[in-house]
Amino acid sequence: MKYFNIEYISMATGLFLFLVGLWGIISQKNIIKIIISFSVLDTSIHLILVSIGYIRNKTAPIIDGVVSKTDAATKIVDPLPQALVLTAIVIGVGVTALMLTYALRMYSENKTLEINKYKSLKW
Amino acid sequence: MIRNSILILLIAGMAWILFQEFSAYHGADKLNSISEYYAKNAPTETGAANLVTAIVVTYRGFDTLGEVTILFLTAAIIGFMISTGKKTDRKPEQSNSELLETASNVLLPILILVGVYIFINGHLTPGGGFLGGAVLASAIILWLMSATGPKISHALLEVTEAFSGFGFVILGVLGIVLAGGFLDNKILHLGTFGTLLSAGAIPVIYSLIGLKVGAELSKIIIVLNQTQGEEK
Amino acid sequence: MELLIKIGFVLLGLFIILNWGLIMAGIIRKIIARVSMRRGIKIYQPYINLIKNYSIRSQLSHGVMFYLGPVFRLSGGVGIFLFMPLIYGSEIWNNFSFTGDLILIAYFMFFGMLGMALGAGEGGHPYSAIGISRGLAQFTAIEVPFTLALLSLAIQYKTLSISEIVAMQQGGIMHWTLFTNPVATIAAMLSFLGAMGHSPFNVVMAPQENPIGPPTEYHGTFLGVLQTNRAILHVIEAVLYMNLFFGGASSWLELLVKSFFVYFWSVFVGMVFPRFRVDQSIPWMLKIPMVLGILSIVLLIF
Amino acid sequence: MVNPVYIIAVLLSVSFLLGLFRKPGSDFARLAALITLAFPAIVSVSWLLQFLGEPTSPFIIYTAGSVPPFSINLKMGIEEAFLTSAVNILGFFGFLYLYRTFKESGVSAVVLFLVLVMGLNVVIMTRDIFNLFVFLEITSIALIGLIFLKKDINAVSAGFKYLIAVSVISTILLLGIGFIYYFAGTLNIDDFVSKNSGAVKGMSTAVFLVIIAVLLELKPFPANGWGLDVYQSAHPGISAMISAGMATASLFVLYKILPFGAVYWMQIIAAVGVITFVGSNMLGIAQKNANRLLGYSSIGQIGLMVGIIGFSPMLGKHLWMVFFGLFISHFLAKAGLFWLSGMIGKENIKSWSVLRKQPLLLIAFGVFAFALIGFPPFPSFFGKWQLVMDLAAHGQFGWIVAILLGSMLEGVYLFRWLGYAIKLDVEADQKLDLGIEKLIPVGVFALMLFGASHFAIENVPGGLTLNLIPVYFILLLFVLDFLPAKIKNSIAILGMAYYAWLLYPSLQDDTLRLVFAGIFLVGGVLTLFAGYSVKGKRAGFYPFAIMMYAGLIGLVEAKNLLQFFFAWELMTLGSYVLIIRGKKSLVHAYNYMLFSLGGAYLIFLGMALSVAGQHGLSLSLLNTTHFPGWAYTLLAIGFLTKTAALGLHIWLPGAHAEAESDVSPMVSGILLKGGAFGLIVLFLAMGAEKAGGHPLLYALGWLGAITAVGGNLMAVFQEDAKRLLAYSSVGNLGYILFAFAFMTNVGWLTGLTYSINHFLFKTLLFLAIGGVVMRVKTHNMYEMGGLIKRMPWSFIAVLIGIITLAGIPPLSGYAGKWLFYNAVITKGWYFQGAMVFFSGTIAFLYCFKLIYSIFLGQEKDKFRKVKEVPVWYILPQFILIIGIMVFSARPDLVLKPIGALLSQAGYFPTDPLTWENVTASTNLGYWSGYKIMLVIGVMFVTLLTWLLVMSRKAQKVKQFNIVYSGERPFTPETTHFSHNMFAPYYKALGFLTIPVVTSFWEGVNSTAHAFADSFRKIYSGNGQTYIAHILAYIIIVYLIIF
Repeated sequence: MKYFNIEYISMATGLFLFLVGLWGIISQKNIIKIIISFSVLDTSIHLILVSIGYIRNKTAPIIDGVVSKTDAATKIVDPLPQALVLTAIVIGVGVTALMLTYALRMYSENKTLEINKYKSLKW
Repeated sequence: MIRNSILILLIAGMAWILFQEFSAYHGADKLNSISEYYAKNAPTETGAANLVTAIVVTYRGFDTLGEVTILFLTAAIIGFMISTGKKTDRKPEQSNSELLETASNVLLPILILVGVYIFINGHLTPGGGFLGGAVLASAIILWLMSATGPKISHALLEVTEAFSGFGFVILGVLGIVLAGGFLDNKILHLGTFGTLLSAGAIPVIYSLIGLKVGAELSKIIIVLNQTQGEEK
Repeated sequence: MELLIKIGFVLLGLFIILNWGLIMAGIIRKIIARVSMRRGIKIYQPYINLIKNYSIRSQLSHGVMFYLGPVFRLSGGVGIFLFMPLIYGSEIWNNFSFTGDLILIAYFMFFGMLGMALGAGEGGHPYSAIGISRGLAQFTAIEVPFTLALLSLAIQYKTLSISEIVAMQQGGIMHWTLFTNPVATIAAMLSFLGAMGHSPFNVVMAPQENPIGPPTEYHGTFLGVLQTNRAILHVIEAVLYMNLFFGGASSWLELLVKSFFVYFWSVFVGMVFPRFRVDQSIPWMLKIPMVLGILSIVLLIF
Repeated sequence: MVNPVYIIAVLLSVSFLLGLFRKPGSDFARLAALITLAFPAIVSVSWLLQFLGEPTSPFIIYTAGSVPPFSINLKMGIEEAFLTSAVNILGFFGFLYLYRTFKESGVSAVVLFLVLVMGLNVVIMTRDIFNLFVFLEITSIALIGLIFLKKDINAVSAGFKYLIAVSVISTILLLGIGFIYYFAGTLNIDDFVSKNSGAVKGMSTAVFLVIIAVLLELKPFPANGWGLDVYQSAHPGISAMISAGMATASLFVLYKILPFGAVYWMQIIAAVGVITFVGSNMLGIAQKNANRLLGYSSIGQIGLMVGIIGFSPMLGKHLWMVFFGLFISHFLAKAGLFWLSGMIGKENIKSWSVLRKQPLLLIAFGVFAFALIGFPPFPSFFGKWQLVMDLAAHGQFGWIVAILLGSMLEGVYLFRWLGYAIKLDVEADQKLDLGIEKLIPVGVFALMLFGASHFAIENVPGGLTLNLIPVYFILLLFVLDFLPAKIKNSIAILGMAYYAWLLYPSLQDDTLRLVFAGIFLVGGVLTLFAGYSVKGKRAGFYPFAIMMYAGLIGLVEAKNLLQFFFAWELMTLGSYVLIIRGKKSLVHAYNYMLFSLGGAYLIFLGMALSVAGQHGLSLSLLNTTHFPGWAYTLLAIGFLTKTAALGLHIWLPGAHAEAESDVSPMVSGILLKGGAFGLIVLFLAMGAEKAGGHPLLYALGWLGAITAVGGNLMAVFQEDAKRLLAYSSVGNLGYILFAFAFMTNVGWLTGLTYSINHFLFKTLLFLAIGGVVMRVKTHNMYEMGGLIKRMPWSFIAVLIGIITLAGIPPLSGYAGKWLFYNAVITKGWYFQGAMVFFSGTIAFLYCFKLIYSIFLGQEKDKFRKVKEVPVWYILPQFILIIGIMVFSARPDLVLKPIGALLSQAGYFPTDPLTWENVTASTNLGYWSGYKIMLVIGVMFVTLLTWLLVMSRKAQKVKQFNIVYSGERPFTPETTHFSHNMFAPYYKALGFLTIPVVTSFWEGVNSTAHAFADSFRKIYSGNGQTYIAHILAYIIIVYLIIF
């Protein structure tokens, strides 16, 4: 039953988390909760990327005792997605921090975190 | 009620789209052409044992420059937005527990040491500039929480921040001048594979990145920390 | 040289027409009086009026346009006369009709009206303006059936030249448009009623304005000029209809007789029917006569 | 050449280092940043120049000493060079614009701005899809930071909504990128395209995710509320960066990743773009807030460019020309407009009237607005032109209609806005923020538009055939606008005279065109004479007057469709500005513009239809078109908007009546002939004789007749002298339309005679009445009266005018009537003919009302002192009178050659009209203008002398010396019978003048606004709703594609 292989599980989880994140973003009224949902969304992407890079029973892409320069090609998982994830994580951190800051400002202005209280601009 | 059902509908729709991907997904059993190229040539080309590092710092170094910039931006924006609040030099509301005080005194140097170790060895072992930087930042947090010892000098942070970033760019430019292109690490000698002083400019760049990340994160923390007590 | 002769004959013709106009006016007035059980004026009364007016000393002018008004008016009348062929087949009695055709006459009628309107306008009397506005308003409607009739003739005879139209009606009474194209004729004769300004279309000169309208602003010589014009105009319009619908005239006698009866038709109707208000006369004109006009064309096309 | 990577290096390192100068308001940081921003601009421009110089292969920037696809690489081709130049120039001036703002905000904002520009550069240049993602994030984040330049809660909340939306979008983008890597095994765009494996199912979905994400970055309608909020609340300087800079980058991203998708994606993208264009502009018409309106407009324009990218397979090698045309206009104009709104600092569009304090800024506003709509000579005109032509070539008429509809809607709000700025009075408390650092960017961008125009003209097919001499003359007049009016007037007159002299040889033997050229140029000079009586500068009058005449004469000269449409739009533009100069002209000029715009687009569509499936642009294509029915109908309706046929006439009366005294004759006597000439071109194209029985012509004939009656009837009931003349123009144009619709030799002679006459007498009348109105300061005829004593010359002019108008012999009006009858009878359109005759008699009523109420009747006390109108009005009038006299006496001079031309040139072979010397005769009848005149003249003189003899000593009497049944009137007012003169006539026929048409158009207008107002409620202002919109949009598009 291939679907019990680790990569399927992680991929499925990633996609599921993606939906969870989206759901949170569009359903939660509280801005902080929205931000949390966003980081769930973000994480789900990381998970997906990693599982994209995974190759069945291969090891980390580092040349050391286990993996030698010569047979690296046959022994390691795909290093590129990992590099991407690294970048993605940092970006996610930045964006989340930014959102929190905005939330902070909005709260200090209107003393509320209900997203639907901020509808002064419309139409 | 109607609203919720609509939202559920939307999520269902997205689920359908994602399911297309999942149904098309079938793991992988061998490297694709590009990663195979990395596996074969990266060690020799860059001299880095950690292929991820090799990719992050050289092949996709441009992305890395970008993400450093993003951290920098975030820090700048947060500073920009929060600094409009009043500058409170934080006074601890209540004096911290004995435990924290002593523990931090012990831990701080070690944390810093670990952080530096991580990013200096980024090209050999797992980890690298970002992890190292994060560890440094955590050290700063500890420092902030336990108000012992000298205060953190903003000037130092900013100088580090500025010059680490600047240095990164300069190294990149040197790549054009001395070697094969922007952010080429062969501006320094590749050295013997697997030793600390190898992989050309990678350790240097990664250290700069580490410092930069550490500085940015701590700056964010410090600034956010200033707002503490405002909201009460 | 022959131009001088021509002019000589034209003036002679004008003189005849003028006198006939005056006499006819007298006769008509007499008839009207008798119909309404009055003794009426003498036949030659119009001559007396004319002479009297021309010989009145005192003359008042309200300004240049006022002064020019009668000139325009008379030019209108005389002009139509000049462009009108009188006697069929005679080179000398068709005046200057070579310069233009039916359309010319149809449009030259406006000339006199305009001049009169402007002159009376400068007179500054509000009732003059009222009279004019009514006259013009009514005129627009009156012209419609007439035009339709003209078009119908043009279709029938393939020409707009009066002389040719007359020529085509020669050879027996049955060739008259009256019989070849009766519908158009009726339409035209109905609009003729309006054109002559007798009841029921004489609200323009209706009594309550009449004693203080243009004819009283214009007195003396001016009035004389206007009367001269009226005498000429009535006859010449009758001649126009005669030419178009009643086979024209091959001799002066025929002309006099026919024009009399054509003119009399309007008087006759006028005696019988009461007066229209403008807002009644216009719709009326745009009902029966116009429909007849259209009908006449339709009949010719299909 | 400097390696473009230095742009990034420099910008980044400077922004890193600037972190050291934290002290708020440190001038050094700002100055350094400004200088730094000059560097990328110079570099990219130098690259652009090199590529323009000689087309070399693009320059690839490798990183990490390795080659793609293993390492990231950037590309600097001509497209990149152009776009980066645009972005960097915008960066420099945008920074300059914000220079003072940055003083308060401190150095962080400066840094953000530098990074923003850097990011945009990379986004444009990079060829790696993940790198693309990273730097898109950078630009978005930098922008979000900059939104905070305005610290109010609106900006903050808008920023948050934006942030959430962008994050969701970029997450989806990242998801797509991940799977693309999974399926294709590469991240490099070129590599991917080379080994495109779109066949795989998951692959196409992945590509879909990427493309939809990029599309969403471009704010497609209706999933774009978050964008609107930011446009509205952010600092205008930043909105400019978003609208111009960010859009530029994102558009190019779309262009780059497009080859991923299969071909049928193009349709989808085109649809997304065009729907956005139409929808956004639709909602825009109900918008009153300046910045938000600009937001709507930006989104619309960007949508149009997305559409263009979607159409790229059809555009082929024209793609870049079209894109350039529309892009550069949007880029420059929108940035400029946002900057302007920043200087005004008020939200409501009505407060833009403050621009009048600074005429140069007003001109800039005008330039931007016209460039956005796509008027010549701006690039967007040529872009739209080529776009529509190419779409037509592929039979995509539905898209063309949609695009034109969108442009029309855009015109609705832009011209309302421009009108407000020009006409509304300035609010007292309001002031403009005129920093030099703000003026420079606006000015530079306005000027750059003209440079861009030049570039566009050179590149559009057929652009080089355009005759630009008049355009340069117009520009010259703009430059000389500081001179006093009299000098400019002389320059204008000399210029036109000289041009006429240049033109004459080329038209010598084409009498048909010669006549109209004469009407336009001679008429132009004559009407300009009146301008000498104006004191002061009369700023901004002459360029537009000349523009109108240039357009008109361009119509005559036009050999191909582009020239024709170019001239047409030029004419519209010029006349619009002339009309709006009138005191009460705001709404009338607006109506005029809307109808003209609609008409122009119908013409445009008609041209597109006629070109479709043929090569070239020559006018003769109209003749051989594959869709005659549609093309002819559309063109005809288009031209009828200018000739104000009944149903399309409601703009005319106001526009002509409220215009300045010497403008009315221009727009009435002369401008209307532009439409008439358009009809001529059309009818000739329809193939003369063989089109005789064309149903369209039959319909037009009836329309002409009805218009004649309607127009004249409405004129009768006017109390406003100029309105009366305006309505009479409607009627007269009805005649002309009717006559040309005959499509017979005589018919056309009639039409031309009418045209010439209408030019002569309507110019004459409008000059005379305009002069009178100028003296008595009222339009109401019943307030005047008895002016003949004060203004005898004007009286004579009007008298001659109305005699000609009424077609009374001996004047030339009669020539028209006579020809008309021959035409009617030969053609057999009796009933229409009778109607037109009826309208002729109606004309008689208002002729009398006009001259009587003004010049005759009772003189009013307040006007006893008025002087005769200035000689500069009288002079052209009498030149015109001479013209009338000559034309009346010797019509053969004009009509003979034209008749000959019509028959010989093969338009109408049979020429029933024969001339022996001056007597014209058909087989129906004959007429000899010269002799008639002679007879009448002699007779008139004789009778006059006779009367003079009879009454030698007529004595002048006082005004009130009239018989009044024993009483004398006390005031002239009570004695002047003028007001509501034709009341009984109204009782009889007034029911024909109920304004159904007006109410119809008002209905259309209010419906559109109501719709827009209700539909825009979807932008609830709730950030989550916007996210929901985005998701729904993704799903719907997905379902459409798969």
